[in-house]
Amino acid sequence: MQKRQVYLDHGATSPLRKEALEAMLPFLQERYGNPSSLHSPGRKVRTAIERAREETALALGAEPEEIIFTSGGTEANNIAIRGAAQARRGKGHLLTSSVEHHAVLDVCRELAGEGFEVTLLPVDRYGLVSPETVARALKPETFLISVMTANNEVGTVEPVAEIGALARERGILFHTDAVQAVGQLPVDVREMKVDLLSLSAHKFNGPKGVGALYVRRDTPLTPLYSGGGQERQLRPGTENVPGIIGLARALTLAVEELPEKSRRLKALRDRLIEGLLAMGDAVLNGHPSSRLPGNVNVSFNYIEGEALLLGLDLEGVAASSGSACTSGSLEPSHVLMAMGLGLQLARGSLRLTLGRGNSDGCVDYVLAVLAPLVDRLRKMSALYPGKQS
Amino acid sequence: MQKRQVYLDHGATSPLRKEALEAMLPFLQERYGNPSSLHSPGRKVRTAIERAREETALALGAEPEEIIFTSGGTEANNIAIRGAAQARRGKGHLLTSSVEHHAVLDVCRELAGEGFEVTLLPVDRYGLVSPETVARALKPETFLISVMTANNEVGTVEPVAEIGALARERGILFHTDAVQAVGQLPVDVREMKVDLLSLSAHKFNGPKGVGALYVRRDTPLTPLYSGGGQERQLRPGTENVPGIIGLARALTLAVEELPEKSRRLKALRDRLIEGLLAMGDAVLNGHPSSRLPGNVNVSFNYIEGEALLLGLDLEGVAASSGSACTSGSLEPSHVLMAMGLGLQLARGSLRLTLGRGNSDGCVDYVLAVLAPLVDRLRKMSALYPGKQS
Amino acid sequence: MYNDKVVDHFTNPRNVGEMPEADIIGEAGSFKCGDTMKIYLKIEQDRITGVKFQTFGCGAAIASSSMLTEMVKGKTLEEAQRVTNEDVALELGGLPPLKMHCSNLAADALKDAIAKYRIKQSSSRA
Amino acid sequence: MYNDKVVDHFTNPRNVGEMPEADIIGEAGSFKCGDTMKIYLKIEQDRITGVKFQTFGCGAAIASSSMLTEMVKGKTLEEAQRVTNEDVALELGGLPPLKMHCSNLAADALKDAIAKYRIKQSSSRA
Ligand SMILES: Cc1ncc(COP(=O)(O)O)c(C=O)c1O
Ligand SMILES: Cc1ncc(COP(=O)(O)O)c(C=O)c1O
Repeated sequence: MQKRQVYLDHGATSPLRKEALEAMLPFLQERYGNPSSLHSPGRKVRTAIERAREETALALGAEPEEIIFTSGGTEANNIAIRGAAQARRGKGHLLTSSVEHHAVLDVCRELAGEGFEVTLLPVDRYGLVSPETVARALKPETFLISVMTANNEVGTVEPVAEIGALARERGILFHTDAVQAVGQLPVDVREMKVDLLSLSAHKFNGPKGVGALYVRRDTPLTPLYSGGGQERQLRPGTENVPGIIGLARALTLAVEELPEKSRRLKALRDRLIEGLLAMGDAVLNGHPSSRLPGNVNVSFNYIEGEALLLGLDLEGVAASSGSACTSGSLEPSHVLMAMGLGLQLARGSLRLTLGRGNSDGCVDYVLAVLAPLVDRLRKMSALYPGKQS
Repeated sequence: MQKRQVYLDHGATSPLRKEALEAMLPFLQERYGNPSSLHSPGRKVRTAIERAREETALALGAEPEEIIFTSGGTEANNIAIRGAAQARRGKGHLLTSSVEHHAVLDVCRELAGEGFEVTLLPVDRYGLVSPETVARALKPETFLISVMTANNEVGTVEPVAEIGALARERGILFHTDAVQAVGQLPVDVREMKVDLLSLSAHKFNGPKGVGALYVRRDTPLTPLYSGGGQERQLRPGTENVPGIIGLARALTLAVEELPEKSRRLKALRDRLIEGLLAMGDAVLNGHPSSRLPGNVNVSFNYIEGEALLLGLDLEGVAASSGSACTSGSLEPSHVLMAMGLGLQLARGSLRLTLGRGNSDGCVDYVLAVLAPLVDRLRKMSALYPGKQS
Repeated sequence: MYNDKVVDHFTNPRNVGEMPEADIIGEAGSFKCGDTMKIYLKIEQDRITGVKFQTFGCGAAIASSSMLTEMVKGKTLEEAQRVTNEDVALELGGLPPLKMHCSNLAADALKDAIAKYRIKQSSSRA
Repeated sequence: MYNDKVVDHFTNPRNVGEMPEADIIGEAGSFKCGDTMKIYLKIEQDRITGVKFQTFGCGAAIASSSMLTEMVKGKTLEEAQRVTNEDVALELGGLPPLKMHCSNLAADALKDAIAKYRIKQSSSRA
């Protein structure tokens, strides 16, 4: 079998698509004006940014004034959560799920340290947050709920529209980290009834270092940075012009291609899952059906995830793992632990995330290189009881 | 005279240089891995980022571990000042100058609102902060001094090394906003005795949306954002990889070319100043000699700056002004007012900032189109007493 | 920023300059932003037969001044007085929101001129 | 991340597998991160004449296990006992700082085996 390069880590980041790069190039070359400048080179760039804002809004079912561009998903999450907390007079109660990305979880943890009350919602074995659990956790002083649209590790798609509806009814702000969802699922801010929604361009074949935050009209938000008045003062500083242009282009195309892409990825995903589970002593992590089209997450018993990852890397396959050893920390993925996986299974998780460039051939290749690797690692594992027959 | 396009607003932003774009392109194309990923596409990008960090450090006389990449100058200033303030137990006293960029001034103003004591240092008529004034303003509870390396409006170069020396002696943190200085002046963090230094790539022919903060070893700094552990947790989030690569390349080249560029710009600058002052009833703003090589700032009596700017724009010249009307606010530039200019002169200021692409021809052209414009605007001015003879 | 019509009135302002033979001179200034305008009127039988202006101000202020002078030329004082800054902005095809206040200048100077003229008339009649 | 030597020991680990005829089996596990190793020793006259291992752990843990077995093969128990995790990491040409703790596993399992062997010896002699 010939060695190939197969990128199966689109959940970490995805290649910038040609159309987005092409849209960016003029702004990396002759259209270099500062959008805040009054002269015509500046005004032309301002026009382009405002057009990008309209495109972004359109793709999300929002109004242009409701979009602010950020330097990525992490910044969008920080501005949303800390900004909403600081806009409150006094402290209050917020709730989030135990499977959020660190850029949400750590902000909440810090707010807790500052005197806010924070509830970490439990999830079921599939990583699902139930709207009933949310409802039960509410208090009179709850001002914010933050639950991600789809989980980055296990791909579970959360019932955000239901949570949004219950938040809206009670006048509680609702933020969703849609970084993994945008470009893979239909995302409509009105249907989801969100007040704040974060996205990051590099997850949908846009450029790295740029994201956006949807801020519903009249949502109280205190800016975290001071400076120029850019992005309605919520994100001051000279705009990342090429990044913003690239984001809008990539997003528009991703939304256009969504139905077709989703169908295609789901087919690949399901075939991949089937092949992995067929290797035996393996379990699927995350929800079997309420799941991102491109996400595969499987735990192999008796094997450590980083070893799998390294083995795959040597065969040209880029993957990711919830193993503690991949992050240099001692604890394995908080997501897998919150879902109730044992330490060993949590350490044996392998995440394969599919994207635009992947084909049936990629799936075949991964399965072909993974089978002997799993076999080899099992045979050398101190935990392996031997082939069950 | 043939109409040309002459860009004289390098203080606002500068064109991305070809070499920087070329260095970025692989990272906008095939080298798309996430530097935090363990697989080889990710590790290759990590290596490139760490090389960029070394180059950046080298250009500033710093160590690689002392550089954190940010999304621009505004973010670097916010992290430096607010981060240093929040790292303190309890409040304290900080001082800054009254001619700082908004990204410094507004952070200090907000800290004042939160209970910190803030001293705004006055400047002389040239915009200079004197080290003696700094020394006099110090208090036992002073923990931070922030004075910019060079002013963005009037180009005055501040005595940062002296201020740094007196801060270091007393164990007070010293931050300098070097956004305008880097690439125009020699900047060496050890000689300047700074603990924190901000820069922004788009001011020295690098890309927009990326900057850096020098953080001297052991400087206490509380991160403003939470999330992944990137940039030593001081700036979490997936890195703007192409931006960082472009920043390092542009910075390295800018430092290499500095002596030659500085000599060239100074000659252009001085000829331009001379030509402008020759139009009569005009004064130079900023220091006559302690001045950025590329900065020209002149106030024309009886004329409003935005009108000048608009007139120049119609002739293809991109310029900037400290006029209130250019910013949509009612107050003219806080810098010019702090220097003691009258309202009318402050409103009549014109900033022309030279850069790599400018030549003698540009200077000739601007002078040629400006003379009749000044004349025309004066003649229609309600304030003009008529030609003095 | 500015539309073509505004730019045209800025670049080629109509009725610009002093008018030594003016019957009355109106003035307005924005205390806050420092804009200043003088309007010179020639008036015959309560009708504006001649108008000139001088303005210190931004592009919007200059264009508004120019447009207002065009709008009121030939009008009776009664009619002219009813011209508002919104009318001027509208006639210019719109001004950026942040610049709307600059168009006050011209309407204010005109009102000042008319008021002064009326006082002058009534005192000369008295 | 890992150098070529580490990768080689991960990809082609030496002395991997069970050893039914082992004189003693040592074990070590990291309570915190869950890594686990078994080391099988064949010992003749206080000298290691045969060694095998099984490891559940990351790349660094596997490579360290493999390297350690190579390093101690043929050594006396006395000599083998002096091998530290730093020695193993050094012999591997270095490990990433965050991965140094993974190399403890192998040295710990070996020490466990030797200790058990000594106890077994002294009890059989007694
Ligand atoms: C769910 C989720 N939220 C937030 C982020 C952070 O986005 P970024 O790295 O662009 O700041 C990521 C990606 O890393 C993510 O998967
Ligand atoms: C002195 C100074 N500081 C800070 C900034 C802000 O930099 P940026 O716009 O890259 O955030 C600028 C430029 O606008 C500046 O001139």
